[in-house]
Amino acid sequence: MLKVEIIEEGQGQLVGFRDPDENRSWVLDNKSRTPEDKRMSAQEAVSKFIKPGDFIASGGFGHVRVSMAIIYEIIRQKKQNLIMAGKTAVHDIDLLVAAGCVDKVEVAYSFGHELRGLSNASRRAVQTGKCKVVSEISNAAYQWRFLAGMMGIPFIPSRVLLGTDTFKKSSAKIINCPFTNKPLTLIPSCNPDVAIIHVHRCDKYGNAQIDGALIEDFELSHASRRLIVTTEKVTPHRKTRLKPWRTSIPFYYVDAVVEVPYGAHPCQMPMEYFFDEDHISEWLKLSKTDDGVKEYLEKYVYSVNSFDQYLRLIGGQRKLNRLKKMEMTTGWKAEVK
Amino acid sequence: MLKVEIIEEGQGQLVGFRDPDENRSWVLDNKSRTPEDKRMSAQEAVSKFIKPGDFIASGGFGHVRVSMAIIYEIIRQKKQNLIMAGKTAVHDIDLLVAAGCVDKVEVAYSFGHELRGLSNASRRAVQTGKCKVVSEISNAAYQWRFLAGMMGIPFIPSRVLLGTDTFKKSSAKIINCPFTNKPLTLIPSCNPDVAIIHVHRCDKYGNAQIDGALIEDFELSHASRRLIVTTEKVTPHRKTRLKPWRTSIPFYYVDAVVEVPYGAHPCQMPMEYFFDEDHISEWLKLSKTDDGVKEYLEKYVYSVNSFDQYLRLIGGQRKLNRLKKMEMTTGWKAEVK
Amino acid sequence: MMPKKTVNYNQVELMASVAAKMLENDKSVLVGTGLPVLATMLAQRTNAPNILIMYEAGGIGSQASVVPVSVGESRTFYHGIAASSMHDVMSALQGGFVDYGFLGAAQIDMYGNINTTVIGDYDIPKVRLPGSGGGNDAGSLCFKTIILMKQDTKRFVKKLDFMTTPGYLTGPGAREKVGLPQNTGPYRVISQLGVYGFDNNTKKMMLLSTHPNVSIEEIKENCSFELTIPVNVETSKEPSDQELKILRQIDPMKLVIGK
Amino acid sequence: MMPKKTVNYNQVELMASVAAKMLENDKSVLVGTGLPVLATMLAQRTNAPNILIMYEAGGIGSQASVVPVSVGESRTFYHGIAASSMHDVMSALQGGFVDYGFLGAAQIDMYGNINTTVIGDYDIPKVRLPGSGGGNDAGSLCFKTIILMKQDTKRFVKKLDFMTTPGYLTGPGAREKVGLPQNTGPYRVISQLGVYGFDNNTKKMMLLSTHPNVSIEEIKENCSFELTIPVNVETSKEPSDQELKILRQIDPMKLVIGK
Repeated sequence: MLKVEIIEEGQGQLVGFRDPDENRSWVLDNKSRTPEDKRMSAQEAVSKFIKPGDFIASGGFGHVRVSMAIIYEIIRQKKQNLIMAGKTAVHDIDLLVAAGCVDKVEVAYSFGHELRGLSNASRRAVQTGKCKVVSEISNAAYQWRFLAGMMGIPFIPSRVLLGTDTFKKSSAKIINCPFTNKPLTLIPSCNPDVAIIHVHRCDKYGNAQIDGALIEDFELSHASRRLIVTTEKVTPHRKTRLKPWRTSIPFYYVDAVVEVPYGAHPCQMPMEYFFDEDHISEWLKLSKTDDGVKEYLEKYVYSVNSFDQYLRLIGGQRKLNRLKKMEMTTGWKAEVK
Repeated sequence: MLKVEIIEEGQGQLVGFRDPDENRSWVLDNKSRTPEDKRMSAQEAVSKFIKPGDFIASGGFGHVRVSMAIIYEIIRQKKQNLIMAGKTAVHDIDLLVAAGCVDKVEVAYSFGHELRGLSNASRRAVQTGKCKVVSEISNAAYQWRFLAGMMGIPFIPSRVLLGTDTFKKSSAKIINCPFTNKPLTLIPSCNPDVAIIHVHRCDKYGNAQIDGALIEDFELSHASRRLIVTTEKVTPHRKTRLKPWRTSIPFYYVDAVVEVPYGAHPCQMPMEYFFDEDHISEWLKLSKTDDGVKEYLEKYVYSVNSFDQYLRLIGGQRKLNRLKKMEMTTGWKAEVK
Repeated sequence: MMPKKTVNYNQVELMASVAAKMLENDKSVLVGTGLPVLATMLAQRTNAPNILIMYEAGGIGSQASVVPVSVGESRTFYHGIAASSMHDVMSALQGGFVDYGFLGAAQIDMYGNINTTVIGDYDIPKVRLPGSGGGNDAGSLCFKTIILMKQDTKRFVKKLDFMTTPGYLTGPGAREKVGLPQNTGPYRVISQLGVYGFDNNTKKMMLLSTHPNVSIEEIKENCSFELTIPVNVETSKEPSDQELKILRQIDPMKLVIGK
Repeated sequence: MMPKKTVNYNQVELMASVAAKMLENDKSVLVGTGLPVLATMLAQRTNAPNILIMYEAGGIGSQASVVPVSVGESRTFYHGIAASSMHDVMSALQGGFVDYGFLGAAQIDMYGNINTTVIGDYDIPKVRLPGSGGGNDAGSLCFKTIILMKQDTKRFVKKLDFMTTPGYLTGPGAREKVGLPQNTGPYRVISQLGVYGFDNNTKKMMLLSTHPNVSIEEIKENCSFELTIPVNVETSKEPSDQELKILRQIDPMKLVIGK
C-alpha cells in the first residue's frame, strides 16, 4: 500500500474553517427549514447577523453585483475586527478596511480596483500594519474553499498554489495523492460566519434568482452560516415556484431578505445598471488621504440614514436612469432579458 | 505535524479513472475548441465514438431524460464488452446487459426499475455470471466521481460509504483527514470514455440547454472524454447565444449532436412527454425469459433502421401526443414553460 | 401478514400513515419513490404542511398533487423551491441540512444496518438487488433515518448477506469511530407488523408499538435476532378516514398503494 | 520607454498587437481585464476569429463589441456561449480545456516566475499589491501562459520579493516535481521593449524579438538577470493601421489604451 505523507503545510492562518461535524451541528441548531417572512431593513439585518470578529464574505466579483447597501450599513454601524474574504474583493473591502471595520484579510485579490488602479486606502492600511493579511490564496482556490464548505467536507484537492510563496502563506497542505502518488494541494473548506449577496430577485422567504454568471455565489451562499440577501426587488413566492430551476439560492440558506433597488451602486448589476465611474473615481481620489476617507464616509455613510438617502446624494433617479441606460446600450439590450 | 495514513482500501475495480495529467493531455489532443457543425445521425455517432470495451455513462436518472435513441443504436450495432456506469441506470442498462452489449457494471443503482420492480433480464445476467459487477458505490459518490473528473483532480473527499461492505467492494480509499484527523472517504475521479445525454435543445455546435433539474449531467458532460448529445430539437446558434446562462453544456465538451424528437422514449422527458408505461410493461414482461428478450430486441431494435421507425412501432404520433398530454396534465401545465 | 379483522386499509396505507406521523413540521426530508413519498406527501397534507421535501436528483420543495413515479421526474420539482442537481442535494445532505431520510431494505440486522445489494453469496448471488442507490448516502448523512420494509425472519436477520448502508454498525460509538457524521443513524423501523426504535444505550432495535391486531408473539416470530421489548408497548394508530382519503388522492393510480 | 521615432501607436497598442498575433485560431484563452482582453478581442477580429474567450468569473465566448471593464461584468458573457461560474471555468482550466492564459506582473525572474503580491518585506510591505487573483491558477494550469508587463531593472529581477505564480520555478523538471500539470508554463513575455520566450533546455528567459526601434542594449539595460540572447533576434511587427482602427473601436473610451 502506498504511503501518504504531508509534504508541506502552508503557514497562513486558517480562517473560516470548521470541522464538518461542528458545522453540521451548528446548521442543525441554527438554520431553519421553515419558510418564514425574512424581509427586514439593511439596518436590522446587519445588527442582527454581523458580530464583531466575524469572518465575512461578499458575493459578486470585483465591482460587479456587490451588496453595497450592506457594506455601507456595516460601516454605519461601526462593526469592528471583522475578518474578510479577499475573494476578488475590491470596492467593498477597500471601504471596509478604510472605515476600520475589517482588520484581517485572507487575500486572493484585494487592495486593487482592477483596471482603475490600486486601492489607496486599504493598501495604506496594510502598509502601515493597521490591517493584517493573515493568509494568501488564489481565486480558484478560494471558491473551492466555499465548494468544500457547501459540501460539508474538510477540503478539496487541487493543482494550484504548488511551488510558490502563495502556498507558503496559505492555509493549504500538500500531500502525495493516494491514487496517483503525485503532489496535490488540499484546500481547506470555508464556512464564513456571514455572506452578503445581492441578487436580481428574491421572494420574502429568500428564494433568490441571479441573472447572468453566478460567479461563486452558488457555492458561497450554500456554505455560509448566515446569509444576508439583498435584492433589486422582492417577487411573489408563487412566482418563484413557477420556474424552480431559476432559483440558485433556496430559502433555507437565507437569513435576511433586504429589498434595496440599486443596492449594488456604484458597482454594476448585470443587465440592470452600469458602474458609476464618477462615484468610484470620487472615492479613489478622496481615499488618497486619511482626511479624504473621512470626508467620503461622513458625506455618503455617516450622515445618511438609509441607502435611499445615499442614492439621492449620488445623483438620484436621474443618475440611476443614466446608469440603467448605459448598461443596456453598452452591452445588453432590453430584448435579451 | 499530523501523520496521514491510508486506513483502508476498497477492493472494487477502479474503472473510468484517469491520472489527471494523462486526461489533460488527452483533452488537449482530442477535444476541439472549434465551433464545428457536429450534427450527425445516431448511427454515425455510435459507430464513430463508441468502441468495444469502452466505459460508458448515460445521462438523466432512472427512467428520466435518458438518451434511449443511442441506447437502441448501441444494441443495433452490437457493440460489445462495454463497461457501464450503474448510476441509477434502469431501463438503459437493463436493455444493454440483456442485449449482451454491457458485461461489466459499477453499481450505485442498477438491475431495478424503481417502483416498477426488479429488472428481469440484467438481474439474470448477473446471477448467471454473464454480467459482472466490478465495484459498488452510492449515488452521491458516483456523481462526485464525475465532479472530480470534471475538475481535473484525482478524488473528492466525502463522508459516505464508511463502515460498510459497499465501501469494501468500492474503489475508494479511507484516510485520516489532514485537517480534522477523522476518517474520510476519498472517492476516485471518473472520466468516462463516452457519455450519452438527452437534452431539450441544442445548437449545431453542441451548446445544450436542459429544462428542470440537471441531475448529474452538468458534471458528467464536463467529465466525459466523448459526449454524444441527443436533442429534442436543434435550435439556431444565435438563439442559444441570447441566454448564455441557460447553456449547461457548452459546445467544446460535445462531440456529436443528434436531433431525435422523443429520443428519450419510453422514458420521461420533463415537461415534454410522460413515461410510456405500456412499453415499459411490455419489456418487463417479455424480459422474464431469454426468448422474450430476443423477441423484444428483434421487434423494436434489430428489425428497425431508425428511431423514427421504432416510434411508429410503439404507437406513432398518436401515442406520442397522448404522452405529451399526460406530462402536461399530471404535473406541468403548458403555461409554466 | 395482514391484520386479522377486516379493516378499510391495507399494509401500505397503514405504514404510510404511521410514517407520516413521525415527520415533524418545519423539517427537511430526503425522499425516495414509493412508500416514502406517499408518507411524506400525506404528512405535507396533515401534520407537517411545511415539510421540505428533497429528492436526490435535484427536485426540492415539490408541490405535486400526485406521487412522482421516479425520483428524477418532473413532479419532483413541480412548483418547487428548486430544480437543481444531485450534487446540490447531496451536498445539503452532507452539510447537515437534511433532518429525515427514508430507506427501504431487503434485510436489516439488530443495529439497523441494512442490505439492498445482494441475497446469498456476493460473487454468485441468489438475488442481485439494485445496490445502494442513494441509500448509503441517506443512511450515512441524514440526522434521522426511517426504514420502511417488510418483516419476516429472512428480512430481520442475525447477519446481513451484505451491509449496504450503515445503521449503528456494531453498536454505541461505532458510527463516529469509522468517521460517519455525529448524531446520525437509524431512528425508526416501520414494518407491516410494528414500529421499532433503537435503545439509546445499546443501539439495539427495540419494539415501540405493534400495529393494530398484531401480537408481540407475531413480532417475535417474524424476527431472527433478539429484539429488545420494553414493558410498555403501544399500539400504532390506525389511519383515519381522512388520511385514507388523502392517500388515495395522491396515489390515484394506486401505483404505491397497490390494487 | 517609448520607441524613438514618431509612430502612430502607443506602447499598449503595440503590446496588444504583438500579443494578438500569438493567439492561434480555434484555441481557448483565459483572459483578464485590461491589455489581455484588448489583445484577445483584437485577435478575435483578425487572426483568430474562433478564439474561445473565457473569463474566470464564468463568462465564456463573449461577443461583446467593447472591452469589459471587469472580469465579472455582463459584457464577459454578452451573446456568449455560457454564463456560468468560477467553479466551471476553473474546472475547465484544471481539466485541460484552456490553451492560453494571460498574466500581468510587477516582477518577473529569469524562469518566468512572477510576483503580484508584495514589493519589499512581506510583513511590512513597501507596496502591497492585489495578490494572486486568478494569476496563480492561470500560471499553474494553462498550457501556455503569456505574461504582459512593463520592463525595467526593478521588474525583471534576479530574485522576486514574493513568488505569487509559478513560472518554471528553478528550471527544467521543477514544475512537474512539485506536482504542477505536465506541459504547462510560461510561453512568452511581452514588454514594451521586446518579446521573450524560454529556452527549451534551460527554461531560462530568452529574447525572441525587439520592438521597432529598440536595441538589444536597451533590452539588456532594462533587465537585472542574465538574459539568453540568441544570434538571430527578430524585430516585432508594428501594429497595422487596420489593427489600430480595431483597437480604438473596441476600446472607444481608451480605458486600456490610455489617453
